[in-house]
Amino acid sequence: MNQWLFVLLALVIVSAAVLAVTLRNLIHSVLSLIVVFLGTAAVYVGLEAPFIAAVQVLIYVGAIAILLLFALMLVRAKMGQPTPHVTGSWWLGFILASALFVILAAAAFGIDRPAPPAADVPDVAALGTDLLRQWVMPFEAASLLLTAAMIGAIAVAIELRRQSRRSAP
Amino acid sequence: MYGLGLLKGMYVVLRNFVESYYKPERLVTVQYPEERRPLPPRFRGFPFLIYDDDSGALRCVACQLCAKACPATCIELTMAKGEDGKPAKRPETYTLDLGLCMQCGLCVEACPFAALAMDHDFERAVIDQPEPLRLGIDQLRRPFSYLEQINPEAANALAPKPAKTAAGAEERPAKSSHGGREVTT
Amino acid sequence: MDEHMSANAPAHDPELLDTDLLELSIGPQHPSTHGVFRMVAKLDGENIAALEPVFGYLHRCHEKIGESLTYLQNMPMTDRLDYICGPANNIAYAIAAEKLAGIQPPERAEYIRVIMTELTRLVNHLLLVGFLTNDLGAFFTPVLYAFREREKILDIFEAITGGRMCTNYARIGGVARDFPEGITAEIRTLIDAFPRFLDEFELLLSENEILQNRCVGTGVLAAAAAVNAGISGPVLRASGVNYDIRKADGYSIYPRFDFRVPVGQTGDTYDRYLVRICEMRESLKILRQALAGLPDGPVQAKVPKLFKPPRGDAYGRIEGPKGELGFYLVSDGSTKPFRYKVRPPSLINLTLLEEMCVGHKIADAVIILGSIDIVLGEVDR
Amino acid sequence: MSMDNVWIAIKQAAVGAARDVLYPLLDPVLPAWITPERLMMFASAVISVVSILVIVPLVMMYLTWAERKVVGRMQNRFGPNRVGWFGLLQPIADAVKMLTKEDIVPARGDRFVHLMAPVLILVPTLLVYAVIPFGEGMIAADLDIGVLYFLALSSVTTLAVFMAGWASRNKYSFLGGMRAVAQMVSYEIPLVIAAVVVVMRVGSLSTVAIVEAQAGLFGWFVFQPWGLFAFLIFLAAMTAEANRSPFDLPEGESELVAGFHTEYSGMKFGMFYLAEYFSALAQCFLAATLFFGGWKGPLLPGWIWIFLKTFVLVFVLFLFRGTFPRVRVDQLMGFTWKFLLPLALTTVFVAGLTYYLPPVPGWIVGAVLLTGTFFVLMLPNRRVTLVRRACRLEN
Repeated sequence: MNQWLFVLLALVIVSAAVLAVTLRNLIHSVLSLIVVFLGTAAVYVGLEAPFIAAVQVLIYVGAIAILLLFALMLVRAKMGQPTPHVTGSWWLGFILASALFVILAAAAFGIDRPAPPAADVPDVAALGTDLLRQWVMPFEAASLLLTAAMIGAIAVAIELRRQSRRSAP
Repeated sequence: MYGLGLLKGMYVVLRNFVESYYKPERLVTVQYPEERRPLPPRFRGFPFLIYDDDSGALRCVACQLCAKACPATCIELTMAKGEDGKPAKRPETYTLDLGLCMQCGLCVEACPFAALAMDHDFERAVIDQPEPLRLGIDQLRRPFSYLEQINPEAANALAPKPAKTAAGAEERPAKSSHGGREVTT
Repeated sequence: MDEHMSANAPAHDPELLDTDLLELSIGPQHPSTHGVFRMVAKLDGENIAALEPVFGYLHRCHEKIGESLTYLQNMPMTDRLDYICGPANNIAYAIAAEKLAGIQPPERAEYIRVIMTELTRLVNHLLLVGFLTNDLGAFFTPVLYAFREREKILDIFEAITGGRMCTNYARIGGVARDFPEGITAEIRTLIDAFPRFLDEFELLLSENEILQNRCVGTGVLAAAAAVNAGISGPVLRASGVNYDIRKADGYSIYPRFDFRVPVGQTGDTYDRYLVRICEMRESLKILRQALAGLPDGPVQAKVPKLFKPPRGDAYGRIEGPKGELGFYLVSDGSTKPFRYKVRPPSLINLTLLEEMCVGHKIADAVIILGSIDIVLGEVDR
Repeated sequence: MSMDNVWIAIKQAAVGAARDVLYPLLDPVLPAWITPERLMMFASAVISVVSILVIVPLVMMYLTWAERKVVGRMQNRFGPNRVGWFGLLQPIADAVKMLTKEDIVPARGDRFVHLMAPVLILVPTLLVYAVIPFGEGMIAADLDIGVLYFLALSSVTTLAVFMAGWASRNKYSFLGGMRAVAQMVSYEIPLVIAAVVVVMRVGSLSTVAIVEAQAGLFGWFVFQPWGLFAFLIFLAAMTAEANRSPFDLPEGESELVAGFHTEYSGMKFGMFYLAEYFSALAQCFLAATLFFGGWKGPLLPGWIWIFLKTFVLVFVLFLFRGTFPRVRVDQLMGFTWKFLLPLALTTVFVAGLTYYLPPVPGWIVGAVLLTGTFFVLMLPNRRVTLVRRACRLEN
């Protein structure tokens, strides 16, 4: 993927990310977050990894963004009105973020070995077989975790509904 | 079974779809401006004044009965003055306010001289409205032959009055009951 | 910090999580309120917590105008009450005036009145079932099938009375004009073809799972509540109460015809739909018998031109397609009624709308309103 | 040169012309890195894209005309026949009307999001056509993740519907938006699983490979038991995904006036209208590819076959619209979570099981298992025991 395409995409992603953090209207910040997701999907396409790009769009834009919007709905925050710009403990957040940035930058520039040659990109079938042969244990663990989370969510919902049913006439 | 009712519904709609191509009773739409449905004779448009074909004289004698009978008070008329100043049995002005008339037909029933009948023209929509909605005598007058053509059944009930002879009243069809409201149209 | 998210609020504080009710005003300009009718609904999510009907947008001082018109001039006005069932309104008003003056219409007029009322019942139920399924979402297909049949009946009305919906046909003491020739044959062909159409209609709708899912169990109206609220007509019979004025009063010549009264079991929207379909079949039976027994003779009793009923009052009612349609006339001896009151079935059937809708979803409120079958001309007068 | 690849021949001729004629013409002007090969590649891409962008909207426009005519005939009326001969100019008239109508944005609405919603709903539904094989070798981009690409992009429209619903700041559209999002999210899962069934048997995500695997007339997947059930699930989920009857809840006219696009008018509303038909057409194309053997078919050339199959499926959608009343929200959710999803999972299981059984017994076992689950799953859903209530007649 030639350089200037990557630089362009990187610019788009970073600016969208900054917007996501600084925008006062919650809905707008979620939308700019979606631009970040689409940007990363475009980067994957550039890196000839179409499967990851499609999964990125399907999972992040298709489901997680909507999850965020639903979450916004449930929280009683006033979505329309701008929220306060900066919370009280913003400086703590800033310090942690800059510390993380420094570490990452050091690691990135520290490597003097040239980047490893791009391995031949496994096509989707190979990806599938690896997932269910070599990495079957993490795959099963992940699915177990997901089911547990789902059951937890349902339990909370039922408990809340019983409460609201008892309080409502 | 769960899906059966839905399938039956689809069968009915499909049958209608297919039959509408060859069964006339399925496709009943009349393409209005090109094709027209014949109006039944008793159709009630706006009332109109009848005049005898030969003499051209209006049959209305300006007795104000129709104006009193109308629930929506949309008829106004004045009696004409004869040459010698005496009131002549003719209307001088007769205006019908289309804005008020609800085409109920009570005026036609109230008129003892059978001078009113219900018209069949309902296409009064115009792009610009030159004539006001209040129709005068000249817009309301129609020949008796026009009535025979659109509503024959009412026409023979309002048989044309012969010349003013003593026997004039008898030629009219004997009223089924004296003084009772004659079922005229 | 946002005042709602107070730091110390316990995680599961129900007050925190309950939402305030969304107030949604459905109507008066709304595609499915059958005219200018407004429902102010308080919604908890999709469910209705409270619902307040608001009407009066079509009020035209019908009863005050009635006091300034003579008895005959009021006749065309009654068409505008329940503008779907013109002839039935005329006949109900004529019956009330005849009861006031003690006039007995001739035999042929009675038969013609029964035929016209039953045809009006068909027209009304066709329109209702069509628009009920249209509120359910069936995109106009059942409506257009029902309207195809309704047009045939309206053409017959136009041939007899001159008007399709505003018929102005009944007169005090009988009917305005006799049947034109050949109309009885037309009515007979209509009646013979009608059952086939009804079977096709039931095939399309009655066993339709989606319709049953939507209608069974929604808007249940208990028999006792219906009787207390004075509800009448198919809505009452769908709740299981066997009360039909044609049988209860036996007015005009209905006792001569044998027909049965469909009665529902649970009083939900599906029952109200079924009762109307069965009533259409019963009306066909009455029509067949009435056509067979149509005698000859005059169609109007002797009534003086200036109709002056004796002082006193009278309340005449018929089993209209929507319920008990009654006229209460008080006469002070003059040609104009002193007091002219209409008892509209739609308005009274509307009183229980809230009890039937609370707890259901908005989509149900719309079809419950549709199944009660109201016409705003009659509700607001 | 049989009728089958007439379009491919035309394209190759055009690309060849680009190299022989265009390149020497533009050589002095072009920068160095544009070599003839790159120009040819660029030309063939442009031709594919332009052909899709011309044919699909045209087909879509006359799809709206066909729908109004067909549903009209189902209701015993003519359908548009005033504008032009047989109403053929009706789509053009609609388009002009959409363009000339005033474009109103609600005052306190969110102007930016209100503008972005139609864009975000139209772009993915058009991008999706790159993966559909219109004929032998006639595919814009033969990605080896074809089906996944299709499903990923069609899930983006859910977002646009939400944005439209929220940005109009109108109670009706907000409720419509929320309903639409809930419906599309929950119907996406059976849609994906139904596609996975086919992908699992074929072993590849690429649409071309899927069509190749359906050789012969009885090779179509719809003749396999698991294929038939997967198709039925796909059909139900497709109607829900495209917000068409009987699941047209978001714009439930009788309750929510017009759902999420109440506050839209002019060309923005036109875009929603276009997007609805584009996504319905695209999903019919995909259903034809997955289950009815794409361009495979005797006698007629390939690209006619796929259009025929798609129009049959589209006719089924019209029939749905002409017949069914609307499902209520909770029944809609119940139907997908309690009925479609378990059925889809068993179909995947049966498809996997019969992969190892020899064909004929596999077919029988599959059929028995699936019909069994169909009836078993119906029991909890038959909350309404089928009511054969005739009201009792009393005198």
